[in-house]
Amino acid sequence: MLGYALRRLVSVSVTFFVVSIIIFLMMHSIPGGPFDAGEMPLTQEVRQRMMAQYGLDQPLYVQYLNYMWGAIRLDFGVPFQSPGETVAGLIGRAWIPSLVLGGLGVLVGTPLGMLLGMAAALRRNTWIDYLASAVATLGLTVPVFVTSMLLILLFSVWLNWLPSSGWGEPKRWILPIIAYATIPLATYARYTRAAMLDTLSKPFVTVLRAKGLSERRIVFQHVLRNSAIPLVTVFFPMFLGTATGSIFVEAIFRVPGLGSFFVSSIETRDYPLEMALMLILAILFALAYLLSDILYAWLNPRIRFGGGSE
Amino acid sequence: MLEALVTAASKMQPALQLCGIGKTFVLKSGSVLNRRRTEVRAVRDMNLVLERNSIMGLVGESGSGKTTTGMMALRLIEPTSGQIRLEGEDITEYGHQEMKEARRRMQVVFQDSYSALSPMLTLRQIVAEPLLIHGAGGATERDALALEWLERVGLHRSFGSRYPHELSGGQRQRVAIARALILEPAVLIADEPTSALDVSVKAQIINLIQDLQNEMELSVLFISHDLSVVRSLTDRVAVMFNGRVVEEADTETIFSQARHHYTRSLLDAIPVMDPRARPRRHFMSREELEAKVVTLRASEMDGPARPSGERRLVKISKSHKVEARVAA
Amino acid sequence: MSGPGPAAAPGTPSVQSGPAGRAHGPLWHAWRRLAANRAALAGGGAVAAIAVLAIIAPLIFPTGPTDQAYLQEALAFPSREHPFGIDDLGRDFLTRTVYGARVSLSIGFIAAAFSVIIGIPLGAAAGYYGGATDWFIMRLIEIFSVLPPLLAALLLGAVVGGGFWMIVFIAALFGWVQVCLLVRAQVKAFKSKEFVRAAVALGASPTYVVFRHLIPNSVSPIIVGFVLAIPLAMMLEASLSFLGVGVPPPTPSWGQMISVGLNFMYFYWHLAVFPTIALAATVLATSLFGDGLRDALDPTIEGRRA
Amino acid sequence: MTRLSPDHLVSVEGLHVSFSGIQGKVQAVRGVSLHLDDGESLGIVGESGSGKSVSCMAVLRLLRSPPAQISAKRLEVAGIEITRASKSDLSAIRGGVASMIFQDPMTAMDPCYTIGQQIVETIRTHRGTPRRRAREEALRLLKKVQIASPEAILDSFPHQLSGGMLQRAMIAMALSCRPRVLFADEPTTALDVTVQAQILQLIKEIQEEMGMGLVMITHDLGVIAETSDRVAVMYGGKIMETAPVERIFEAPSHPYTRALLDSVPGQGKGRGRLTEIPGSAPDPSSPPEGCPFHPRCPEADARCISSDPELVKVTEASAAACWRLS
Repeated sequence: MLGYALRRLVSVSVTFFVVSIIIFLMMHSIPGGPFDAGEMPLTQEVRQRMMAQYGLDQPLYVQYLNYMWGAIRLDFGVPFQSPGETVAGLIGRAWIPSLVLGGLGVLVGTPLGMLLGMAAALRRNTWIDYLASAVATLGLTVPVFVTSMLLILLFSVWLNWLPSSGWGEPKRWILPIIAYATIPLATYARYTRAAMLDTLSKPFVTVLRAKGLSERRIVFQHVLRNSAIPLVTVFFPMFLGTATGSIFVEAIFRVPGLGSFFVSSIETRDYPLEMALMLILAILFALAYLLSDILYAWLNPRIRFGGGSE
Repeated sequence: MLEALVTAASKMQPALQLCGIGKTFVLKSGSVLNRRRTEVRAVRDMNLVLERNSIMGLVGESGSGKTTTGMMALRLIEPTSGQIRLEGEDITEYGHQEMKEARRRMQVVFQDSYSALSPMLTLRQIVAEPLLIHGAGGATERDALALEWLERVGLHRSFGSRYPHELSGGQRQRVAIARALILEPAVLIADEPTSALDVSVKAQIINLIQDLQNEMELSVLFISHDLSVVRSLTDRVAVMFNGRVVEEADTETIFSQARHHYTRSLLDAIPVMDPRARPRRHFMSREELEAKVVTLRASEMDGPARPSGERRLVKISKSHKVEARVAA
Repeated sequence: MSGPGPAAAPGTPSVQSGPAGRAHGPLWHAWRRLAANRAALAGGGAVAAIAVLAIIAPLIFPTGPTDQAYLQEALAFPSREHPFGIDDLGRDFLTRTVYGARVSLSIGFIAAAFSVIIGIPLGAAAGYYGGATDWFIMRLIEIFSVLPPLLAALLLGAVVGGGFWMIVFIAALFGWVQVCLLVRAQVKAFKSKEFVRAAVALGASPTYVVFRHLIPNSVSPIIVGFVLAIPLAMMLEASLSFLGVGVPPPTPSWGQMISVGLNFMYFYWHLAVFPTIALAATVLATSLFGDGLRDALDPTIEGRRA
Repeated sequence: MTRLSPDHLVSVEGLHVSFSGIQGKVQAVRGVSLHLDDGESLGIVGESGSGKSVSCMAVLRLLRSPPAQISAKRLEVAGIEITRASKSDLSAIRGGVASMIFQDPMTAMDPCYTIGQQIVETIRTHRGTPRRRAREEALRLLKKVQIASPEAILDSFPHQLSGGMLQRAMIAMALSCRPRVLFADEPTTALDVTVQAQILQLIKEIQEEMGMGLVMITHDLGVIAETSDRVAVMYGGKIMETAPVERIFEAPSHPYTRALLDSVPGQGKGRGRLTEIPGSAPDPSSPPEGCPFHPRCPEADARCISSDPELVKVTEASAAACWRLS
């Protein structure tokens, strides 16, 4: 187990290393740096001093190494749009609304999606199956900003039931949470249905029936357990996928979270912040895949215990 | 003149010879989480001679190495040691172009007729494929020959425009046979071609192979675990056990005078087609069978004997070999 | 499947069948299954209708999408003359919405085509050669999976400054992964099939095997990969345009129109509603068609075991 | 469980099973009648698509419906009408009165649980035995099916065992509640020759020892010869002939039975052509008019083509469906 985890860790680290270089180079090729002539009327001398102060006059690889060395100590520099604090400080402040809303969205969406998927698989070709398919297709194909828009139009503009924006009282959280929840809901409805149908078609299910087990026991004890293995592996990447959606949800619902800072950092060419956010997300994605792989191996007796005659 | 002599000489050679052939696979065993690499000797130091115009059975259970042997003869699996001789010619080290020429003379039919035919091609295209690969004839000639072969294996010409999924298992196996034989090879390697078929269809395919073998003077290596089929079809049988040949003889000799314990256990396991004679059997595990070594006295052997403590394949008559230890 | 056959005379194999019915290839059967799937047909029909509408748009609308012909009536609500109303800059909103389909669909199709062009050779190489080639391509894919596509696209959009072709490029850059994985899996599965081994046993070269057997048998994942890449590219375009780094105005793009509509939403709802519905409907229709195609082409449903 | 005293342990009358799919309706079983008594061993022999497995699955109502549609005049196990049985009756019968073992043991066990857990689960479902006692019982069963190191096997996962070993474990599981009848659906087809012989002998020994009814479904006449008292020969979804096993092998009445026996390879000495049955099995979505075997039958005449023969008594204990016999 440990050996496998270590091997995956090395592989993921290599990937992350490459990704960090890509991100770094991408940031550096953005036209119009913060101290460009067009942006700020600075003299040559001042600009040079500024560049030196931020270490921008050194060779690229030195800049990269300096940056990564800082990043390890959570020192991502100072954000241009808010020079009074550090990038780490800003992120530390902004991630709370994102996590609360996104986390609640996942917490609501995932079990609902699983239930819907299960119902669809067990009642194949009935209205609930069609409903699940419709929800899954809609949730996975309609962009989250469209969903958000429709929610606002319906509940705030026309029905006037709920506030459409802001952060603070929990009443304002409801719409963003629903918007977030659509992705896990749709993802889990689709995956659960597929995994359950796959398991239900296996010969061993017929054997379980032939043994006289009740249908409920077959579903909860056996089918669910077998289907859960692929489902668990979807969770972490999906969770982060939901986080990416925060760009839109936070922009539309005007929540002061990471997503809205990301958007504003692009608009203001705030690369310390952009760079930090990209790096953090990339490492989280890498860890999510790593965790998924290890969990998959651990849950699957075929892999955990190996052996076998063939 | 010399060339003619050489050709004549090569015609005297057996159709296919496997000389001391062996295969070691490196297996990753244990779980993914704590891998061990083990070497498995699937086939070890194996000698086999397939005479011209004959059918030889290669018999054994799963894991005995019989399929690996067949695939090595075709060089679809590269042997780790030994030589493959096709009509006397050592093809073991042939490069792609030489091997392509050699492949005209040796063909294969597999067990699973479904995966043996590309679902995207019509039967005519499938049967004509060997001609296409070897650039034989124009498109119309290829088509005509393919249709001719479809008829020859017992399918109506109209099947030419059909697709594999529209056929039954037996019909698909006929197509696979037509494809294998359209280049008129000297050697056919048949890897369990009847084991997935129903009884009544099995008989059809066995008869078809026999008929074509007679007509074309083919040499067939017939790999099977089904001794009843082997008895109806082959002239000679080699029995494989744990990666090596433990007994080899003419088919009827195997059925009437088997010496090796494993051969006997195989024969004993054939269901008896008489309900009044239900035998009570005694079974031995693989380990027990491996431990039971036939011991022969020097006088029981064919030709001069040198006693040895080790077991090896020894001749006990002109055409019967068995793995045994020779006592002084 | 076979009719009566004469009893076999010894020495001649029995003829298996009399006249055969019409032969149908696997793609014909897939088409039959697709035709039986109402959701997929509706999706396909809707996409086709939207595409036709987008193509003939100049013929049916009196004004162009960027003509500020109705400045006096700016922000007017839907009416009989202007079914979708007028936007903030005095342009007929129905005209703009229909023209938006041009951007969305053309980016969707072109990006999907590029995804397939990149994905097929890489997937085929990874599946066929395996080993180091496969390892390398899989690491490449891992890199793309670790990079959050939307954020990376957003950054890239910022780097290169948006524009039609840039969005196509970005969408293809992230779209090929899916096609590559599908083709890789198919090639890998078929590489060890016995018909491929039979071809090798006949002396076929790797090129022959790839072009005669592996690529034709990968038609299904290629088609599916193509069709499912379309909505992804359309979503990406809309997202980028929504955030202002996509297709630059005044060219009408749904994402951009939604973004503008957001500002007027409380008073002039039509500016947000119509592009939102247009985008949702188009993406949904394409996805339904793609899902239906995937089910129809799925080889596991085919009558494999006779 | 004691309701009516049944005439037979299992009785099936006029069973029809069809499947509806995109390709149309497929009639897998067309009017099958069978019965089995305690301690009796019935062999059902037929080629693939003959409806033999489907018939047995229908008896325990194991076919998902839809797509399967089942109708029968009578379908009883231990006096309980299966088509109308309640959920609790059905689960008491399945695994309790009637057990089943399947062709491929590799896919017949849940890969997520150990062998022991799966046997214990069966015992506890039917008898509510405490867990520890059930485990002891499982151990005893594994010994009974001649597994060498039962303690280790008990804690193994299915993928860690060989096919033969797993099939033994399946048999142990099937026997765990001392069923009165065991349905064995091609239990040895996926196994090696020597393992097949061992498993068959094991099933036979246990059946005799426990006085259990046995339904052996197979395409292999050799298996029938070794295990069955009475035989039903199926073709095209119908029973062609039913007779005591000796009569099937010594004096078969139906042309299909005769042809099937003749085409078994390895009976004569040495190489030679086999007697083959021309053509191929009927397509169940469009079975031929009349006798299903007539297109391949050497003795077929006009009557066989136009109408379907009923099973008629040939002797006291045997019957066949052939116009030649009436």
